[in-house]
Amino acid sequence: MHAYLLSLIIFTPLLAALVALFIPARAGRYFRLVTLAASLIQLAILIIIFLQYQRGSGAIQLIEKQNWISLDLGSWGILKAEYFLGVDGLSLPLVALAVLVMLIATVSSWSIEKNVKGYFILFLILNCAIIGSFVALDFLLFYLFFEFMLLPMFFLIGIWGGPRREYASIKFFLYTLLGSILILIVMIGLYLSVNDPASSGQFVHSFNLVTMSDPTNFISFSVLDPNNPWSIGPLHARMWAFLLLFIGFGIKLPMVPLHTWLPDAHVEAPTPISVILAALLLKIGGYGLMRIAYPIFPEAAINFSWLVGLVGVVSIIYGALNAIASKDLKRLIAYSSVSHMGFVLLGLASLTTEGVAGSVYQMVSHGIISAMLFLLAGVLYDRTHDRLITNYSGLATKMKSYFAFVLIGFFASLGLPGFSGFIAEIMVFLGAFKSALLHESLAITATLGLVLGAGYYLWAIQRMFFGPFYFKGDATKILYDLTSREYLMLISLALITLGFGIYPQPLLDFINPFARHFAETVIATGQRLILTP
Amino acid sequence: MLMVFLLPLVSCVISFLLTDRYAWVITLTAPLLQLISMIGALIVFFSLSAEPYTLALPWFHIGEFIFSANLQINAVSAIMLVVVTVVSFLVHVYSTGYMAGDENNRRYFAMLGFFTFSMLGIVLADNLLLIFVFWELVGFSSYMLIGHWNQKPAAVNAARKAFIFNRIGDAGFLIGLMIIWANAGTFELRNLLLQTEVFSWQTSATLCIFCGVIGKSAQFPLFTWLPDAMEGPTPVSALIHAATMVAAGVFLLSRIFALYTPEALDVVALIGIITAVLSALSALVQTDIKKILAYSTISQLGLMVTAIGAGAADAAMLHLFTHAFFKACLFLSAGAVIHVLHQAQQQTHTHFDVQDIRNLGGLRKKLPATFFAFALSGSALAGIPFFSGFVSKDAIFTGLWNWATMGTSWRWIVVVSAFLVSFITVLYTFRLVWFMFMGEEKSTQALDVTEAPLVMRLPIIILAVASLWFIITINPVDFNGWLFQILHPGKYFHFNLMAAVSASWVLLALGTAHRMYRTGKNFNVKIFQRAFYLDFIYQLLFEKPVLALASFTDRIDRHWIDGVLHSGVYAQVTLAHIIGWFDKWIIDGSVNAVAATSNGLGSFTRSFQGGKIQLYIFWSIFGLIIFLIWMLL
Amino acid sequence: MAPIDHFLYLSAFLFSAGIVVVIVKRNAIMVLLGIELMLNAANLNLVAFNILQPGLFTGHMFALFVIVVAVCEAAVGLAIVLRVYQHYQTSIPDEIQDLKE
Amino acid sequence: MTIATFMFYFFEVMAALSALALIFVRNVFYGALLLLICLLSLAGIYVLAFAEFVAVTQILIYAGGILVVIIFGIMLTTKISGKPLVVKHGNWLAGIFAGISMAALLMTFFSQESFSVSPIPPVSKYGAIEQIGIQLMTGFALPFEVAGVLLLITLAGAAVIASTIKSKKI
Repeated sequence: MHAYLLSLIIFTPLLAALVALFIPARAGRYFRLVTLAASLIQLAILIIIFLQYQRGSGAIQLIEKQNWISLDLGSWGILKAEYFLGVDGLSLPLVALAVLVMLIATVSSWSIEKNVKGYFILFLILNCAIIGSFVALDFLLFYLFFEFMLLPMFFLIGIWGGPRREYASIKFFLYTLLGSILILIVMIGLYLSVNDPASSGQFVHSFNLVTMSDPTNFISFSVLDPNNPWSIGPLHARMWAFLLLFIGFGIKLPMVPLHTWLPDAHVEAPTPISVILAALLLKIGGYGLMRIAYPIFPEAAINFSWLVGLVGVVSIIYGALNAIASKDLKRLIAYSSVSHMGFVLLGLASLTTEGVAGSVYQMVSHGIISAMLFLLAGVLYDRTHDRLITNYSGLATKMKSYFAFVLIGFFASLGLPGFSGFIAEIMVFLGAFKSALLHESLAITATLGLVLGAGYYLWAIQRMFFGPFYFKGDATKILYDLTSREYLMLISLALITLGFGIYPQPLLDFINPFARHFAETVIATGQRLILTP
Repeated sequence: MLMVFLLPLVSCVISFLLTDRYAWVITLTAPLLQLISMIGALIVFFSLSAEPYTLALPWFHIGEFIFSANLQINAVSAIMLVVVTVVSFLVHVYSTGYMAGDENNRRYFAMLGFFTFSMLGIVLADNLLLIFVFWELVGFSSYMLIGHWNQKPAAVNAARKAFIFNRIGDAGFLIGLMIIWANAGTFELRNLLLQTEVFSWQTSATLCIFCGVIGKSAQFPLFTWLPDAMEGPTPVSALIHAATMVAAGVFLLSRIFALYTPEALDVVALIGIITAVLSALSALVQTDIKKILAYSTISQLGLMVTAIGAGAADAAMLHLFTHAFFKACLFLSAGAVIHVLHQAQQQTHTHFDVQDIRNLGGLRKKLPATFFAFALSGSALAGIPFFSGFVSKDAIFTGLWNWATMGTSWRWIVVVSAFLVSFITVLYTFRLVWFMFMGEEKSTQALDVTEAPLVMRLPIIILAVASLWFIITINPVDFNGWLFQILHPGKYFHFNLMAAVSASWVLLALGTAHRMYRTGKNFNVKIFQRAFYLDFIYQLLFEKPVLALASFTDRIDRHWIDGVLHSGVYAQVTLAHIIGWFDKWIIDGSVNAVAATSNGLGSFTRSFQGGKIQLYIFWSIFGLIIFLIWMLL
Repeated sequence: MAPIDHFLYLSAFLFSAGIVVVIVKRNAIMVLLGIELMLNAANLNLVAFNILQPGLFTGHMFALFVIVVAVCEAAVGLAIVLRVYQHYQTSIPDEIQDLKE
Repeated sequence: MTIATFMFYFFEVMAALSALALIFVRNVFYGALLLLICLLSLAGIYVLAFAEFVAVTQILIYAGGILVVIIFGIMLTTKISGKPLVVKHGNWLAGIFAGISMAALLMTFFSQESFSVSPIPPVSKYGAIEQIGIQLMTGFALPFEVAGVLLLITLAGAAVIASTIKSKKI
């Protein structure tokens, strides 16, 4: 039974999509129920996975490995791709996050009215692809899921989005496509360079990420072989490959200056999709860096950690500054996402246990908090179809429990202690400052982000919630307080972020072994590769 | 001990969970829980042993690094515990009267409880990170409480300003934490304080932490948030912005005093004295009751910080202790005055600013109890003999004197400035008392003013009594009393001359003040009133550039990055159009030409082709022949 | 025994004649006749080449099958012609232009 | 010149002439008769080429079967129209061109190749017809069956097509 848990959790939504396909489009209500059922089943499977998972070890667990593609190309060797799944301390929290956020997003999709069938089928496919890319350990499989995610997202924004949805969705598509192409280039390079150690005689070109992470598996004098003496331009091919991956995943993350798709996509996407976009899609970028770029090119990672750290800090501050300037609530939250994902980069660049653990923690925590923030923005948008901050004033008196949740959300996001964001940020800061790879000034500059974060959130609160009540938009819209459905979603997210903020140990139990193993391996392997040119 | 710590949180949670209908329950539960907490704190205080008591609590660990949530009680924290719980209890009681009828009572008491909880957290935590956690949390509750009346734009602005200024300080604190983590590898205060050797960057680490103190304790150059914070409810000002939170900085300094290197201490002392002088001068010319009190708080905090910088941490703690009580009393009685005047105003529908001292006067007849309390605590603030303030200030001066005699000449400037501050303190305190209670009634003549209700009067009286000398020492001229013994066991250097000098200095100041205000003189120096234009400078130097930068980055995003993207896309689209044109006219054209040709050819061949089977056969055979010929060749 | 070339030349001639008939004659039945002629030319070739391999009868076999196919073709063809004739009252292929376009 | 050679040339000329005449003749009925002559001469040539069975089949089926069917067809169409079928000629140029070039090409091919008789003489205890029978039942069983099916289908098809159901238009 437990051997197929991961497959089950990936393909449950796909199965549900299949079921949904056969329900006539008139029966709108049932699509939600099917989607909800799929999410609940996933939750149940997730609990079983947690029970099966051994916390102490940093190794990959619950492995599923099947031959998928095995193509004999004669003198080119054998193309081998596997159906290789597994979870470790990095992916399991993210899978859990994904299942949770998907559940929330399903509940939040309750109010979708337009073309329900198409929406939920795309939604389920998206669900499948996201979870799949978190557990896939074969590059080709990962890439497949990664690309698979793009299309439903494109349509979900492009069809169910706001007024400028076409622009936003095309922008999103172009950006991510660019990233995908860069990743594809590296993937092909790796495919040409890696040999399965189990092969005898003939080269077996494998997409296995674990195989790729071991520099001894590279074929001598192949493009990405660490020992080959050639360089492309000023840098070794491996450095280029790392940079390509960094940009490719960085677009997803998003990092400045490749982030401008995010505000538009967020602003235009319907609420549940914004939630998924912020809470899960951005994490794939960070996940990709940790799963692919860093372990495979450790020496490049060490070499470029200054760049990664710098981009992280720039993202933190630049995102925060932009958030100050934005007049649209969703845009503000989107830029705050940019700012917060900068911490992921900074922590990752430090390559210390604290930093990496902080990065992973930040991904999970930002997933929860940003989901909450977008739900909050969605609440207001549902009422009035107006997101301009300046159009509101004094909402605190009108919508009391909404205000309470906004306070929780905003303060959680600006890193108030007691919420999960604080733990993550402090760990990132400690790691980044301590790291021998990064200059201290990076971490010190990054603290500015905290001040600015307080600035834009408090300013937004002040403008929207305090003062005398008025609403400048459409006067026919009624601003009523939270409905019980919204209440349920928000309170569960608030409790989770509070719980992880006050007592982070349960989550850290999973992350710790991974972070430690990751930091040590990358540093050790990288330094070995640097020393033996 | 844990009970003391957690009860305020319970109060907060109860307040948060109750619905509006049961809001009145809170006014009972909240003070009651605080009372229990206070009694617990007193028990802890009196059962204090020489060895610090530690409660080990696990928190989390990353890799091999363990972060514990240990709580510790030692002499300093026990005193702080008492201060916090007592003042908090009294303020809770007072608030039930002051905030009666406020629709957001629930939130108010929740935040008050939460504040007390987090303040106790700072006091008890034995881990720098944990202190930082609570440090931020008090900032949050302060934000919420200052902005309690969130309809008032000024209050909201002040709240934001307070939080952001605190955040700036906290960023410094965070950097300090990072330095300590990177170089000492632990946040456990037990380990940190015990280690003897200096770790690298220690001076900068401690200075960075001092940044946090500057933010929280409103030191130069970040002190302007505190006067603005007076927009919050007065009990809050008493609790947070006079007695406890702002004193947390001083507490923290004395808690980690052992970490400070001499160079760092010099900086601390300098900042402290600058703050003290500047804010004392500002206090002299303010017209708002609460702002005067706020500036006086800053000034007193500056003195405490100076004392710590001078190495007299115990004296600073002593002053903190006394200051907490008399300043809370001052605020509460000022609050009482404001409260009753407000109510009187509402009855008669007159309107004037009740907080402006120029509108007040002669209230001693109408509000005798309040006047009594205000006078007592004011005397303590001014440092008149037989009041607690005199004793603790004496301790500070002694400490400063010792420090100055040991070091270089510039230290004497500090000492002289401290005396100057003490002089000005007397002036503005007396000014406040004079304008409010003495002389003729001005705008208040027509008002029917009665004393505040008992729940408000009682705390004021208790606090007023607590500002007499005996709560810290038996001998009114020797600060070396029982409280100081706890802080500093053993014989302490003390010379009576200092007490005498200090006493006569204060009396001289009193005389000056009396002469000055009897003639109705008033200071009106613009630069003091505007607090040296610091706010203006901040606006010019930070707020505006940040906003400009923000709109600049926004422009970068929209115009440059998106612009590049758009121009890329436009280029592509244009290219596509060109290709489209090319397609249409060149390629399609040629195809069309071919088509036209073949059309001509077709219509030619049509004559012998369309539908005629035999011609099909002919053409196929013709093709076959051609093929065969080609084969043949 | 005449050389095999004779057979081949004859068959070439017959085939060409068949082609001419098929193309030139404006009557469906005549076209059929031309086709028969061409089939016979092919048959002749088969038979002729079988001379080259005494003892084997593959050529004969093919010839036989070709005859069978020719029978079929003739039967169906004639049936069609009759039918078309009934329908269009003509058996001139050029006048039957429904195949066009 | 042996009698066999003479016969061969005779049949050859007959076939060629009748084919040539077929090109020029205008009456369909005559055309059918000319084709009959041609087929019969070919049967003669088959006999001379040691293909007795094929020759017999040729006479039986072609001369006796197909041509009879064709003549029936001609007569039927004539009966419908009521006048003898006189064929017009069209596409003279195309026809002649195709025919001549085709003939020229084929003849060129044949002249370039030289075919020689396999040296091994036929050694068989069976006669040629027996051989064919055995072959048909063994090696060519499947084509034989297929041919049978084809014939059956043709029979049915021709009957269906030719049947005169007036209401149905093709």
